[in-house]
Amino acid sequence: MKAIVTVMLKTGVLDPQGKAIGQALHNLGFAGVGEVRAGKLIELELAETDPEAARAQAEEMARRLLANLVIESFRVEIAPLEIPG
Amino acid sequence: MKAIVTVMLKTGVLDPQGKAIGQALHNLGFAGVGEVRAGKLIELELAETDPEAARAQAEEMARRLLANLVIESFRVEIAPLEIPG
Amino acid sequence: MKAGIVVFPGINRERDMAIALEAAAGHKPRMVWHHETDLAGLDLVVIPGGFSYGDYLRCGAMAAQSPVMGAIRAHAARGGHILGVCNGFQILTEAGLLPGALLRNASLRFLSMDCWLRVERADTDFARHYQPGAVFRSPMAHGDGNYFADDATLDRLEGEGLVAFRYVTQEGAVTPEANRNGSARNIAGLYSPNLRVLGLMPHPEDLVDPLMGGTDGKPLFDGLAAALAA
Amino acid sequence: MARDVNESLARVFGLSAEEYARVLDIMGRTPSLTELGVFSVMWSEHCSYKSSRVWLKLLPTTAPWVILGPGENAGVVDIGDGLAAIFKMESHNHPSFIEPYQGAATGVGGILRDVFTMGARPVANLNALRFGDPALPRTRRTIDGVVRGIGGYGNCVGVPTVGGEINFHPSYNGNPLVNAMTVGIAPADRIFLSAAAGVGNPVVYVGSKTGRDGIHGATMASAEFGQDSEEKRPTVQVGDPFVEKLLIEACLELMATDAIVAIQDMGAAGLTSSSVEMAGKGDVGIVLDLDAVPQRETGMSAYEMMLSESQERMLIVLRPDRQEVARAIFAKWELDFAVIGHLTDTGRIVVTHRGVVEADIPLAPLAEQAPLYHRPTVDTPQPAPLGEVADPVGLEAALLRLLGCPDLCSRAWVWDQYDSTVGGQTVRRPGAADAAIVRIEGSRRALALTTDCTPRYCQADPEAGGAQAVAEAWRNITATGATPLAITDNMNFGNPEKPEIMGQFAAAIRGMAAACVALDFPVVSGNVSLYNETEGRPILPTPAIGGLGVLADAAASVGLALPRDCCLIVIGATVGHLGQSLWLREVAGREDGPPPPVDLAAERRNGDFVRREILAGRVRACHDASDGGLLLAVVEMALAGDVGAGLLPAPGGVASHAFWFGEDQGRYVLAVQDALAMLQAAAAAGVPALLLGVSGGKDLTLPTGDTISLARLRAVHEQALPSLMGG
Ligand SMILES: Nc1ncnc2c1ncn2[C@@H]1O[C@H](COP(=O)(O)OP(=O)(O)O)[C@@H](O)[C@H]1O
Ligand SMILES: [Mg+2]
Repeated sequence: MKAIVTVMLKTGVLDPQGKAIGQALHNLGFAGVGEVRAGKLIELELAETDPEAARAQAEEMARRLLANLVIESFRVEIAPLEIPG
Repeated sequence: MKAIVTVMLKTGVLDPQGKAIGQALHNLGFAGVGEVRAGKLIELELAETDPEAARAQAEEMARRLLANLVIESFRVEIAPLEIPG
Repeated sequence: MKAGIVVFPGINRERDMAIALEAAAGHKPRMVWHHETDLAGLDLVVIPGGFSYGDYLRCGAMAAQSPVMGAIRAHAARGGHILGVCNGFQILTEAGLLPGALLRNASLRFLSMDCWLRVERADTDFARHYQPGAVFRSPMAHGDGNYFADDATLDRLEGEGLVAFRYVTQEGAVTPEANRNGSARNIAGLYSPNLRVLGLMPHPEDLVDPLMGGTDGKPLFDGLAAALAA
Repeated sequence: MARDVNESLARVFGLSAEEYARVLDIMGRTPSLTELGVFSVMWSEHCSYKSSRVWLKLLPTTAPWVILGPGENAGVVDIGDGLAAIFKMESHNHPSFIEPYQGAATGVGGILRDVFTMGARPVANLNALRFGDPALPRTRRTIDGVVRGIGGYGNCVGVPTVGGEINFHPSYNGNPLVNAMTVGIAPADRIFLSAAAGVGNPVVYVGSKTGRDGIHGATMASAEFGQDSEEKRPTVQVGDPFVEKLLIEACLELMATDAIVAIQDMGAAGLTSSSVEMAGKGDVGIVLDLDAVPQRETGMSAYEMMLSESQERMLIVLRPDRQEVARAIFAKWELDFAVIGHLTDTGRIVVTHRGVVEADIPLAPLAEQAPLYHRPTVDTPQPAPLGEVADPVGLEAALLRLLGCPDLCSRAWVWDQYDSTVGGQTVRRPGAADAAIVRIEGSRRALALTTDCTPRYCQADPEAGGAQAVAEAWRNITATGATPLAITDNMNFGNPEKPEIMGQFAAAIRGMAAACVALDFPVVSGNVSLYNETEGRPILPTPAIGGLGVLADAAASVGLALPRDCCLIVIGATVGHLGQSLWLREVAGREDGPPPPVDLAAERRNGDFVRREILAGRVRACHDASDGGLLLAVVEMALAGDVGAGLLPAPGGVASHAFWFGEDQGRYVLAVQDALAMLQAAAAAGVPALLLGVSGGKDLTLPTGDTISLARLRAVHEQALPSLMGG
């Protein structure tokens, strides 16, 4: 399976990147941009073929390595491996 | 609307971060992890209420600032703004 | 030589650069605020190192979009000289004034140390005070100095002789060990096709005084001053 | 947030029953939640120094060159040419355990603000770090995060990180120490202070917006870690070095005008401590309107805003007629600027929010009746003498083991991640000399900077250890040729409510004070971090010292790189003291005995002699002999210069291993061309000196005749830390 782990700063935690991007978009003349938040996305190819087992595995990876739970939260999505081409 | 811009390195561009994550997962004892790719995710709150217009705007932002098309590709998803709570 | 140093918010090596330029030219360079749009009268525009806009998102990405860039493009178009060092190099690639991109160092760590650079050609206004093939020492300090371009671009750069400097051993050999950040083909610096725009990652401006451990970087500034002497 | 304020809530806030009773007494009523918050942070150990103050008074703080001692945001010394050096060290221990990257990064940011708030451009950062057992994965994660955080912040703000120190010991497993030091330069006659003045003057907030970051950080920094430390996590603050850089430039630009009456950074306890301290020091009152505070989050309460520790913020009292000048400067740097209050003549702090008075506290009793404890002390028992310790392995094996041990191996892996050259004034970078040398831009003058402490000595004998830490800082500055001027300190200890810990603290202060007096090396600033314990187990007592010296001419300094064709001479007496030495721990597997005694008169005599010889141009390289003893000092010099050395046998009367690995104090290894002249000069000055060997070649030849190539030594020395950290 393919697991996509999205890691974002918890709400309330200062996001200097998001702030700076918002400011830059504003300077570029884009109007109507509210809050901007920056996060990470990690795509994993997993040998595991059962979606639920794959999700459990990816969540465990997120908890142990991919996300810093002190300041970040994460979300896992599971998708079938695409055939490259 | 809310726009979620996902920015990934193009295939063929070396992704040392993805590689390092893969190695670290392996060291932590996770088996069956194939390729790992690391990317960025930018969430934007847009005043624009029309989904297609919002998408066009976010794509323009991605082309001009959020992604460097020499090395990166991007994808835009549009979702309704959640009511906070 | 009338030099201007562009100051974006977050730039932090503008003072180092001013000292090196003043020593070479005999007078202080002009400091150019990022909102300025008129660079008339400048021979050389320098984009120094630092963390413009915090290097958030991508190094140099936000600076490359700022108002002064229009003037810098115009300066390039009229054949003016441009030197981009470190963040300046990143900004030049983000702005499309030099090809390729600077990725995260292969080690994923900030690298602050001296490196050795080989002068790939000495017939330019930047390198004229070095011997061709000379090896000189330079401090470097960056997290994203891993030069990337696709093979076709790299072949073209090599073919057109646009590689300015390469990371080498002290003896001048192009090896993986000498290439700490993982740059494609050990590229440390690049010229534009007209040889008037130079981007490089290391900091020759921090090695222009024997007290700081050497003067290996000084010929670059002296050469420029000689070439651009009014 | 509608919580009843009572004694049990006060306890949750870290106030004791007596302290809460005193609050009731001062207020004459039950305080509001916001008021309770103000009292709890102002009376926390971190802000009030309630356990340490009585002892800190013993430290000497004056000298003709001291412009300002402790009491302001940082200490100020005169460095000549009309310039002042402003410097301080501060801990961020607890936050760095919870979130190593952000904890260390915001530690750097905080100490930078303490320095530039006084009008100085920061020119150098240093960091003194203590970690647990490096074999533990948790320790390695902490090291990695802390080093990245220090680099991430310092590199981005463009202040070179030029030095520091790192020790390892299992006592730091659950409580690493991250002590950050900043040094800045300002015109001596333009120092900015924090005492507010001028009733009616506007109080202005600048920098970043306020969020719910680190609420109750100051009390957390004063709390012992227990099982529940994981739950204290949401108080983590995130730093924004980009904004800090803008803030530095904007503040310095404003300081070039005459707009500022008083200025103070918002550090621990944010808006509370900055406003209370500014008004309190100036004997005025202050009114704050929280609706005007720039806010990052919605719906923040008065309590949250007053206690938020959001980073990169400053509070300024302005001349009213200069408000628009100031506003324009902060607009140019794209920073928030808001008038949030004004000074009054009431002697009270009054905080309003949404039309409600949320706090109204008399300032004088808040400061004057702050708790002050004379906590009981118990002296650390004198360690038993060590006696003879036989050499189990021989010189060569011991050398290789020591050279690669965590406490002695090369720190290049660390400093390679720190930008040490930005600014273009770094004359001697990390690893190049005993103290970093940073020239003052546009001048020949330079500063010499170091941090030092040997916690295992302090554990065995806190008084000797306190003296040793000061002496080593003085020695490291001296070894470059610079004149030591003053120190900042960072007292990291366990729970002060335990008499043994308070005894360590008191003894360390006594030792430091004696050394400061003997060496003319006063304390001008400092910081205390207590409750460094995990589940009741304290850290080694760690009074970290940050030293500053000055060189009239940067070109006169020497480094430690050994040149070829020199003689190696040790200055200072070698009796072969092995108690508490690294040889004893790493080779003999013991951690006992007394630490080496510190003879302050000899220290002074030896150092003054060495400095004089360096400035006379008769010394090619110099390195103090400290951790690991003489042989380590010689090998570090050889590796730095890439030049070998041949060593003579130890003189009679001292066992070879004790001679080469003993850690006697007050010693320097010099590389000189004329050995005879140096030995004679030393004799004339009444200073012990001994020829150790000669330099040259690419090998180290031990007195036993064994030869080890520099390449082999280098591999052991330089690969240890990277391989520990996994590349
Ligand atoms: N955390 C650190 N950051 C930067 N430099 C460091 C750090 N730790 C050690 N260093 C540098 O490594 C060198 C050796 O440190 P140390 O062994 O403590 O020296 P000494 O024993 O002479 O005081 C010094 O130049 C010191 O500044
Ligand atoms: Mg030291």
